[in-house]
Amino acid sequence: MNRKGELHSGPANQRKDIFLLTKSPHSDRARLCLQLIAQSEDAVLYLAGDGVYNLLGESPAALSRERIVACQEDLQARGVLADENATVSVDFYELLIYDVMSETARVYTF
Amino acid sequence: MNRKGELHSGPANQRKDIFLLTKSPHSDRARLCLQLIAQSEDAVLYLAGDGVYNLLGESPAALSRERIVACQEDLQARGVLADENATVSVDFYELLIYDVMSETARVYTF
Amino acid sequence: MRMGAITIILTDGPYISEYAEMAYKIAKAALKKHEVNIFLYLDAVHIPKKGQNPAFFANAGELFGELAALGARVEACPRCATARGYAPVNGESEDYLGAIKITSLYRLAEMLEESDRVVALSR
Amino acid sequence: MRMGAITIILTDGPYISEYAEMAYKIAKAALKKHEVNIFLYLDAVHIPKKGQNPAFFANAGELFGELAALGARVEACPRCATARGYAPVNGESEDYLGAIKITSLYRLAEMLEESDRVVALSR
Amino acid sequence: MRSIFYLLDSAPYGSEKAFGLLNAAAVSIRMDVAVGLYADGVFLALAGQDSQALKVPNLSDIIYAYPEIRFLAHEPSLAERDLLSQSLTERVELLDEELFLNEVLASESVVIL
Amino acid sequence: MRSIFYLLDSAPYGSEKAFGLLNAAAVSIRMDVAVGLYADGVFLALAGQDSQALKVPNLSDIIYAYPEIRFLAHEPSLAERDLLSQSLTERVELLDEELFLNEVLASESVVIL
Repeated sequence: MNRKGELHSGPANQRKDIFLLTKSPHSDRARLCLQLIAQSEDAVLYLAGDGVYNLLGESPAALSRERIVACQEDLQARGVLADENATVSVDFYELLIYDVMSETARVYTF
Repeated sequence: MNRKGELHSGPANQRKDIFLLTKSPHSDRARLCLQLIAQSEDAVLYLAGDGVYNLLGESPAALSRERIVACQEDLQARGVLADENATVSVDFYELLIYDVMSETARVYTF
Repeated sequence: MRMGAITIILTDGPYISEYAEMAYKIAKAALKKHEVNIFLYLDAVHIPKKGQNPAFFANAGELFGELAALGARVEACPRCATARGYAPVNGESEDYLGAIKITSLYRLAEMLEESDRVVALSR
Repeated sequence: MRMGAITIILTDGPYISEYAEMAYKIAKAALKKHEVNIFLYLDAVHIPKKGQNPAFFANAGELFGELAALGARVEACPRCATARGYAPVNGESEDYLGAIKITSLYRLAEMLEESDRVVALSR
Repeated sequence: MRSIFYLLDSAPYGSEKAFGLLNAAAVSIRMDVAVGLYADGVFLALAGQDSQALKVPNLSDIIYAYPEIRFLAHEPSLAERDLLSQSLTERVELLDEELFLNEVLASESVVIL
Repeated sequence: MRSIFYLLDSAPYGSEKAFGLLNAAAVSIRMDVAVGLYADGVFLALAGQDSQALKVPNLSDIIYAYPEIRFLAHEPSLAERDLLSQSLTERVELLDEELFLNEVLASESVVIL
């Protein structure tokens, strides 16, 4: 258990920014989300709902495959293939909550 | 009363296109609306709700002042001045209905 | 006698957007001379709910009750209404203000076929 | 004992968007280890309405009833609820599923102050 | 009305709009019915949709169920969204800007949900 | 949470979002509260709003009623909407892209309604 006795601890207390994006690429919110990711030093992008459309075409953010997590049922419903851009998860919400609640995390929802 | 005995008659049976725009200028719908106006041979633009924001800056469509009608209470609430771009009406909905129901009119709502 | 018919389609609930109120203003103006049909679709099936009491906005339920009293036909989609907790019994919901019926999506098509103009207001 | 708290804010009603269902999935995952608060704001006050019966989607009322039974605190904004026809009597509406309270907008601020994380889902 | 153009400008699944619009189009087939996909509405044209795991209706299937309805997609919207290199539903006809606008103006009524 | 950033990206009056967001900000002033105007949210910064004839609350008045809240506007959004040549509410501070993004990331939590 960590000092606060509350949340999972992250690596070396460095702040981690979790971005949950549920909007399609041409929206103002997706644009803002990607700009914030570009400013962040430690970003992870979770794509759910219409957010998975951001995987069409070029990779939505300059993030490695491990740092982009996409929700499998949302991809399948929409006919979007994640290819090499993202980690596809059936336990999307478990992973999201684990990351979001880790001690050094902040979460931004778009 | 006209032949159909139903609606007001328009000038010389030429089709008139009535556009009711309630969206702000950066929306997809406003863009489509203005593109359709550009294609129309006889267009009148009615601006209500957030549509009145289209009067900020340059005139939203290549239409004369008489062909753009803006809703007064919507302008006032939002702090938008219509200046020379539009006809401002307190009887906006009466005018709209008169135009929409005239015999040769079509109506497009965005 | 009213001449010419207009159909208004709504998809937003009350208060969240200004479309219910805008539809009221359009319908009110149209009713002076024309037939008015209003089809409540998707979230707009919340508009006729009883007991609305907004502190800052006009009461949408009352506005649409007034339109019905003035002769507008106001009908709601049964799939949308049933999903949202307004199950119809003989075309009526006990949660609805009177005069507003829950009919059928086919009625939307009929309204459109029989109308001279259609105005759809949505976010 | 649950450690760490998350607050979820919703503004959409059920079915019209997938946010009610997404919030359910987030809350369900969070409840395994954490405290969960859910504040229903604007159109989201329709979510706890009784009698929902969607033919094609998961029943949002039941999903949120389940969350409350699992220990989530689900509270609704009184201004939004009263406007939309859910007037509270002692913090409850007869139109609401049990366990979901109509409290105060100040409770939103308290939830935020007391939470470690906040997730707002809206169109 | 003898003809109606339903315009969809929001993505499927994220909201009920697409489902609602397709249902409205389906009951309207005594008129000439077109469904125009514009802006985010063009995502409906993606092939391979399988909504079983999400537990919502498959909107692609509805498209195939109504041969009476013309499905038209606005090509610039598809291009902006990198969709021209993706597999698309065969039922959807691609129209360039001008042809799309002409179809809208040719219809007796337009409904955007 | 000790600080909260409410982001408004929709225009006032057309929807209840702006009113709801301002009310939420108003009850949150025991924390550090900022309201960020972004995209269509920047229309809230226009001076001279008078909503009496529309019979809805004047959102400009709410801005002035809560000196504890910082109001920040995203300058590129204002520029895109031709608002920089208009009279704007004095309560609103204009921030360029970078400063605006920094403010978002500096806040402990972000709420978009």
